[in-house]
Amino acid sequence: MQGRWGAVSGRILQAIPVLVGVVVISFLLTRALPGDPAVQFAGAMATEDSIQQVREALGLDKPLPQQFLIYVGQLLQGDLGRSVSTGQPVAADLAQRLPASLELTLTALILSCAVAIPLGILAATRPGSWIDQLCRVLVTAGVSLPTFFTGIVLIYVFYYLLGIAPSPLGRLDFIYLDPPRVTGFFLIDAALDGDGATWVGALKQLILPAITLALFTLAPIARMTRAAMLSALSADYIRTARAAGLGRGKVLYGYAFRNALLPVVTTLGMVFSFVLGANVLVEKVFAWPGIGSYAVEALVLSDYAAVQGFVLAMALLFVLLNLVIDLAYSVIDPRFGSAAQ
Amino acid sequence: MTEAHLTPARSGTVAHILYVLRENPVTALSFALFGFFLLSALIGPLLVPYDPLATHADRVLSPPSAQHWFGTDNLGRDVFSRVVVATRLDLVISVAAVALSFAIGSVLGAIAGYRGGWTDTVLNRCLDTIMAFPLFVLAMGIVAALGNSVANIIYATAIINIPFYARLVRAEVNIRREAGFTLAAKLAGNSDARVLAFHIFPNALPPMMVQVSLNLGWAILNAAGLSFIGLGVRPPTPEWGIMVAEGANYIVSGEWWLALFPGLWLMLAVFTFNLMGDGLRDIVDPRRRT
Amino acid sequence: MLSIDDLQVAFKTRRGEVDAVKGISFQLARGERLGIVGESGSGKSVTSYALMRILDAGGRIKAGGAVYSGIDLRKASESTMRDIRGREISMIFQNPRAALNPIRKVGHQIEDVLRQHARATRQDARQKAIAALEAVKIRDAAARYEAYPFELSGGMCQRVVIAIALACDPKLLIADEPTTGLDITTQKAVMDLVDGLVRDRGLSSILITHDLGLASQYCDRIVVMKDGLIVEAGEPLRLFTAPQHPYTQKLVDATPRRDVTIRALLPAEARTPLAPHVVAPQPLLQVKGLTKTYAGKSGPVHAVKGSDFTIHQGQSVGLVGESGCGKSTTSSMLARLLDASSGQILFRGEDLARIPAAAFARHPLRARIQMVFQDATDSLNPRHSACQSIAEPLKRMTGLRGAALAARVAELARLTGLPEHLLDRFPHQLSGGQKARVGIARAIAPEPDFLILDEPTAALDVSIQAVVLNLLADLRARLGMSYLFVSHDLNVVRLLCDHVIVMKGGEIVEAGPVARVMDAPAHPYTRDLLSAAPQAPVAATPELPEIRLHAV
Amino acid sequence: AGGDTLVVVSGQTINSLDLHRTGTNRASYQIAVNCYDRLVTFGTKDAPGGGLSYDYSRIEPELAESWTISEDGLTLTFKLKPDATFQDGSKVTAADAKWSFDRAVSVGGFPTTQMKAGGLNRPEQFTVVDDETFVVTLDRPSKLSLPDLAVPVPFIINSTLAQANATAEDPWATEYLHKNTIGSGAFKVVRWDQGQQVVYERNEAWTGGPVPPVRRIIVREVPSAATQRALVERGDVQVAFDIPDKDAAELAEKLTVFSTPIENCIHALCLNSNFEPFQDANVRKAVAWAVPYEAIFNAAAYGRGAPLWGGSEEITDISWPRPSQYATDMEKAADYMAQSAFPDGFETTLSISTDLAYWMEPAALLIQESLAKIGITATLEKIPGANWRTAALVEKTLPMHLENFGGWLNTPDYYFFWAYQKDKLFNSSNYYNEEVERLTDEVLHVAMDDPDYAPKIARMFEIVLEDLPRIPLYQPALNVAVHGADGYQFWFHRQLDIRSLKTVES
Ligand SMILES: Nc1ncnc2c1ncn2[C@@H]1O[C@H](COP(=O)(O)OP(=O)(O)OP(=O)(O)O)[C@@H](O)[C@H]1O
Ligand SMILES: Nc1ncnc2c1ncn2[C@@H]1O[C@H](COP(=O)(O)OP(=O)(O)OP(=O)(O)O)[C@@H](O)[C@H]1O
Ligand SMILES: [Mg+2]
Ligand SMILES: [Mg+2]
Repeated sequence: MQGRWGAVSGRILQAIPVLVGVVVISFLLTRALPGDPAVQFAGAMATEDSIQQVREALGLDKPLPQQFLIYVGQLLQGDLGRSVSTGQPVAADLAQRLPASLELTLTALILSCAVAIPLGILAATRPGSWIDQLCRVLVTAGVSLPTFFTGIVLIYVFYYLLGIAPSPLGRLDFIYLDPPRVTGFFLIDAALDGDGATWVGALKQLILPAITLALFTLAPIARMTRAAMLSALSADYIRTARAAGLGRGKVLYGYAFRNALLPVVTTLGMVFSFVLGANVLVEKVFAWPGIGSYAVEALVLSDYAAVQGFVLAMALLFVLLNLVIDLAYSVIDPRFGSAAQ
Repeated sequence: MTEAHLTPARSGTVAHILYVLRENPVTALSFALFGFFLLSALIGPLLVPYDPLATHADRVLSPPSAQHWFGTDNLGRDVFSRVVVATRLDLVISVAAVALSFAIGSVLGAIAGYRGGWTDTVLNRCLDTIMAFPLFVLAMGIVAALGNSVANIIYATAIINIPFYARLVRAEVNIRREAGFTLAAKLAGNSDARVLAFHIFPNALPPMMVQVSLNLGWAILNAAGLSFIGLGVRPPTPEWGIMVAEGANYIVSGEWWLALFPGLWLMLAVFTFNLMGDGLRDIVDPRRRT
Repeated sequence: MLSIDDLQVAFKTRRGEVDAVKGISFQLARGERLGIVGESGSGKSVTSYALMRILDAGGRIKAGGAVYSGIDLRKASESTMRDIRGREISMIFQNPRAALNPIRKVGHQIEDVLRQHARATRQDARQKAIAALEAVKIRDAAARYEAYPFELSGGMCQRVVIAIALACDPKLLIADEPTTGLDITTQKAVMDLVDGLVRDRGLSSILITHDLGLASQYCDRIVVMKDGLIVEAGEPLRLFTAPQHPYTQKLVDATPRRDVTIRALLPAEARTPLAPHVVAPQPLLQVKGLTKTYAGKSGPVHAVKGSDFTIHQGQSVGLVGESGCGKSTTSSMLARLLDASSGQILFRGEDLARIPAAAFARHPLRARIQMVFQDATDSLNPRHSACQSIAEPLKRMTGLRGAALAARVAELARLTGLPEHLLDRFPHQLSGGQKARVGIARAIAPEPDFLILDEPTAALDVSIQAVVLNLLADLRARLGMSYLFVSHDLNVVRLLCDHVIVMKGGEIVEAGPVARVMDAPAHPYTRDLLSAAPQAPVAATPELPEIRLHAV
Repeated sequence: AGGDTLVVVSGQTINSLDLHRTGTNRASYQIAVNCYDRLVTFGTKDAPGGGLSYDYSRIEPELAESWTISEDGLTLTFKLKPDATFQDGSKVTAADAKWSFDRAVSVGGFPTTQMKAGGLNRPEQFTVVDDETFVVTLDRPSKLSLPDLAVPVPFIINSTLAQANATAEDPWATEYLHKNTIGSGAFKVVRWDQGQQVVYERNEAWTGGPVPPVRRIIVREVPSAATQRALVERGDVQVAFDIPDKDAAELAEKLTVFSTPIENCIHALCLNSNFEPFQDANVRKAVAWAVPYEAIFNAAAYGRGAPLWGGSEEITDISWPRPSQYATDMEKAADYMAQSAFPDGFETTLSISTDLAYWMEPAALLIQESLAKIGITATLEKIPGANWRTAALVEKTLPMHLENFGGWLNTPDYYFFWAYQKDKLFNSSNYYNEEVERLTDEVLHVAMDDPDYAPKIARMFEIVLEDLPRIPLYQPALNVAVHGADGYQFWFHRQLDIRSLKTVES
């Protein structure tokens, strides 16, 4: 047990240089962006003077190292700065938008797992069969579609042509009011509030974007499940279990699948962080008020604080995600953190 | 005994490739498709019926027909010609990006995996740092900062893919660092660098081939995504991503062919690359030979 | 009790159907201990899997069948089979660590079986599982119940596997090479345990092994298999003294035992006279205070604690000891693949320990010291053909190129008895013995003075081992090399070596001429090793002093 | 959406409720329009493309009941409506007007610049006479001053409330106004979800005009044009504001679409005189004759807006924007090219902005193709939105580029002031002509009915159309599709004035 906690706290320590690197790179990257934010924000009819005023107001007239020190100083006080384009503290913006992205991403992943894992298991139990090949072709087709294209086609078919899906207008149709904010996840908040109609409304809005993202993530999860299941099923302990007369379900799920879960969890982590990035496109298509669209906007406008804040938040999320994976690992695999591994 | 023994027989390689293709129909299909794309990249521009850049005010947005198989776009350009001609650019982007990340990732990963110790630790932290960025957004940032040219799209795509190769090579090298054949190679008088380059690294190739094939697909999707955001290749150069992104605006108004055909083509290309992975791995893996 | 009649098993593979078992028949009486012996790939395991109907996908029973206590095992329904497995017939496998689910507590794994066969309820499962662990004489069974496989030693893992197999009181126990991968002393302990349990409970058992010596020690009757067929069956003593089938004869011959010469391992027709080798008086290699300490995760690991020994020109020195005693570490240091923590390696008076391992690759003495590795598969680059592997040291160290190189490779192949047409093949296309030959050819390519052999035959069948050992003996005589021969098998060492060093826990506990050490072991540990080696029932063998081994 | 609620979709995102704040984007101006009042506003007339439009020629009261202009034109005296109240019920006083005007001229950036256009530079120019009398003193008389009080910028803020929320670092309460509307306008913002929606609710006590017909209006922000279109087409929303020309053209067949040519706005091809080829008058003319106007108007604007080519060379009136005398004539273009210093053509870049790619890209592609025929090889360069203003307007380093300036105050001289005078922001061609410089200065503040005015303006037109630093392409339109709504009115500020919207059964 001690080994596990040791390993987890080791991970936290390892995360520190990563975060430092992220801070530095995001700072440099924003400064390398073309376009002068002062010009951008000075407004339509800006004159030289007003541009200069804005530049001073934003602190952009100072030399870079000094700007960096100021930025780091603010960070250390937990201040992510203020987005010029939204006028809000970046932290507030992110807190507002992150749950939207997370809700979408998690729903997509759950959906994807619900399809991909059984598919992977099915393929692994019949390797080389036509079912296996079909699974391979299907999931590969899913990952081959650009997400924005899938999204648009889905909207066209299900909303415009068939009228089944609700209008792709973000998280909730305007006939509903946002549920009282507890977690920021509408499904959870609406459930906590006991508001069935809003819950269904939020779910309806989620379906198309979640499917769009899920289609894209089927392939890695299904492929990894298949590969992991195949290697688990060919392991000696499976033969032992079968020779001891254990039932098929117990062998497949209790023995093989739990072992196969380890690489699948790793893949899930990678897919999660990948999808959070890919959200950018889907959010744009579905008018989803998440951090992806926030980041694009900020990047286009050279909104330094917003870009930096976004990147830092994502990096923290990434570190957190790795911790969660490690914890999941340590739950699944007793060897985790011990010298044997 | 002849000199020929010193290199594996050529005919054996061809036979092996044929075997791999015959064994799995899906793999064979993917290689056939790849050949098709390669061909359209090489000679497509010579064969297309129209100049992909020529605008025709009189046949704007005409639906697919015998003259225009994929219809025409908002400037009356032939979508089919544009789709075919775009193949070359898209292949160049993805192949160049993947080649770059393959090369850099391999060198970094191989050194880290072989040396271990602090070299490894430093590299790992650097890779973690890159991975901690949402990759697509990082690519966007790089392209936005450097400007949207083909070269910069390639660099951005390469940079975000480097960690995958480096990690993979590192792991593969690491498990072979103490392998018997590594020690044997040292006994045979190979310096560390030679052992790494000629004995250990080639053994990491099979799993890397799968990664390469996946990445070729990703690279195209990545470029398409950048185009969708407005950070893509310069107009009027035909490129699948831009065509889909621009065509997307026309779907609801009924001009579905603008996005659909480039979209399907793009999907088919990515699909081909993704499916090729297993076949490529089997081809470079001598253990699959019989 | 079990009767097998013309059992045929086939596998669907890339290249059509492969007949793995081509029609075998035998009977097993209640309480009988049957041994199945045969070289790798002869169909021993497949036979047992077919009995249990746990063949891999693609495998099927083509014809014939097996009847167990009146139940037709071929036709029985899957649910009947599930009841039979574990409750009537049980199996234990080689490589015990891999045979246990790595992420499940061993106690729970035993419970799974008990619950499956309704031998325990939720309430008493734990207690019964602990009882099963106690039955296999695991110390502190209640605590081990909570352990994961990675927390147990190999011997303990095998005991757990046995506990799982015997938890539901089966009537028949099939043990498929239960001791491969275990230390020689552990092997003995495990076999004694299984044998004891089988006898106590009056079970029938089938022991599958390629070691004729082991089978004869623990079985009442032995079946010899070759290429999917039974070639001979009979009592151990009869098989050893009067083998009928030439294949059995070959196996018997190849089994290392006391009081035979190395040539006697070979089939009679191959027993050419062995040229004597000359041991020069001057030392080739002097090792002084050689020490290696690894920085392990939990404190330093003292792998080698100050070894001193000398090897003369032309001399073969055996290095024996159980797993982990530092044999490989010592040989790696001598081969200059590993830097010593301290000590001297004087090669013809030059201290090699002072040259860093990383720089030694380009040292002129590199060619003088070569090594053959334990695992032939692992030691060949999977991407290099046999020819490329052999040519590699020649290209690097002798600068041979082109036709001269090809000629030399061919010569080496001839010298090691590797058919020339195999030179184009990749390692995975070669058999174990062929791979061993490639490894040897490569090592002797630069004509070294000193050759280190790290268990070169451990992964080979006895008959191939016999050939390889003879090859080594011939090469030594022809090329005048000195050997350091690492092994855990004293019988093998005795055949090839003049001198032997016994290591334990990183220290040399005994050293001396082979005959002296083997016949009059001074150190108790040497005696343990000697008695643990399975002994073939040779009629004229004098009784060895019986030594009890400690329980694991 | 029920009868008393109306839903609008728009592609734009509001980023502040305070127009004066640094960084506030254009879309946010609608808050100032709908939630605040100005002293005066413009009248209403029928728009050329159907529907209603503001009327620049008529100034009407909003918060001011009446006003007088002194003889010398230097003093404007406003009488505030006595019953005008802020949304919190307090009375609108002259002090509020002064505080608001002081704020506009002091915060810097865009509001201050815009105030300057009307000659409003310093707080000292604004005086409170009594609660209901407010005086603005000008440095010189200008025809732009009064109209400049009707633009969104000088909106009147509840100064008591604002000052209560001001701090020493933030004397103008920007922090508070960023998130709160404290005006006297027709609507108040009851809810603002950034990046998603703004919910307006009617102010029943509004005195600035007739009380709006719809109680609640939701403005949803939907970035995707295709989605906007689908929504309005299916009737899920009643108004789609500022939709692309193509959608407008196609939706017009099914729904009511208002495409109002934007006054004083021109999409133009600019030739930067800092680059050698464009210093050659023949080259500029060759380009002007080579531009495929018709094709551009169709491909980039789908025929929405108004053509600005093929006009007569003789200038008889001063209506603006004015069609140029140029049209597509490749022979003339080739002739001019042959006479130029570059008979064999030259290479250049044609820059466009990613943000405006929807019209710039097709236009640029067509221009590129056409120019190739007279030997000019133009490489297309797409500049990211963030860099566009810097490169095109501030640094003015783009050789050939597309541009779309539109002036809020609808007079040609105001356009010239920004687009043709040396070093002015929108003079991205680096154009300098002494006479234009002088004439612009002369007419800028002169009343339009002054006898000198028209001849001077005509002369200015003549010069710039001969010199061609900016080649007019067409006058763009602002497109609004409605489905179950009515009462749309076009405004120069190109934001949706929701005050006049009403629902109709469809
Ligand atoms: N799943 C399978 N597919 C195809 N062929 C198989 C399969 N399993 C076993 N065989 C073949 O069946 C034959 C007998 O194999 P088996 O495992 O019984 O050998 P063995 O006698 O147990 O050898 P070893 O001593 O190496 O364990 C071999 O030739 C092997 O190649
Ligand atoms: N790289 C290493 N780091 C730490 N400890 C090591 C390392 N390599 C070997 N050891 C330890 O050194 C001791 C000797 O190992 P060595 O491989 O020499 O044993 P061996 O006698 O060859 O055993 P076997 O018969 O299993 O091959 C063992 O306890 C082993 O765990
Ligand atoms: Mg076997
Ligand atoms: Mg060893």
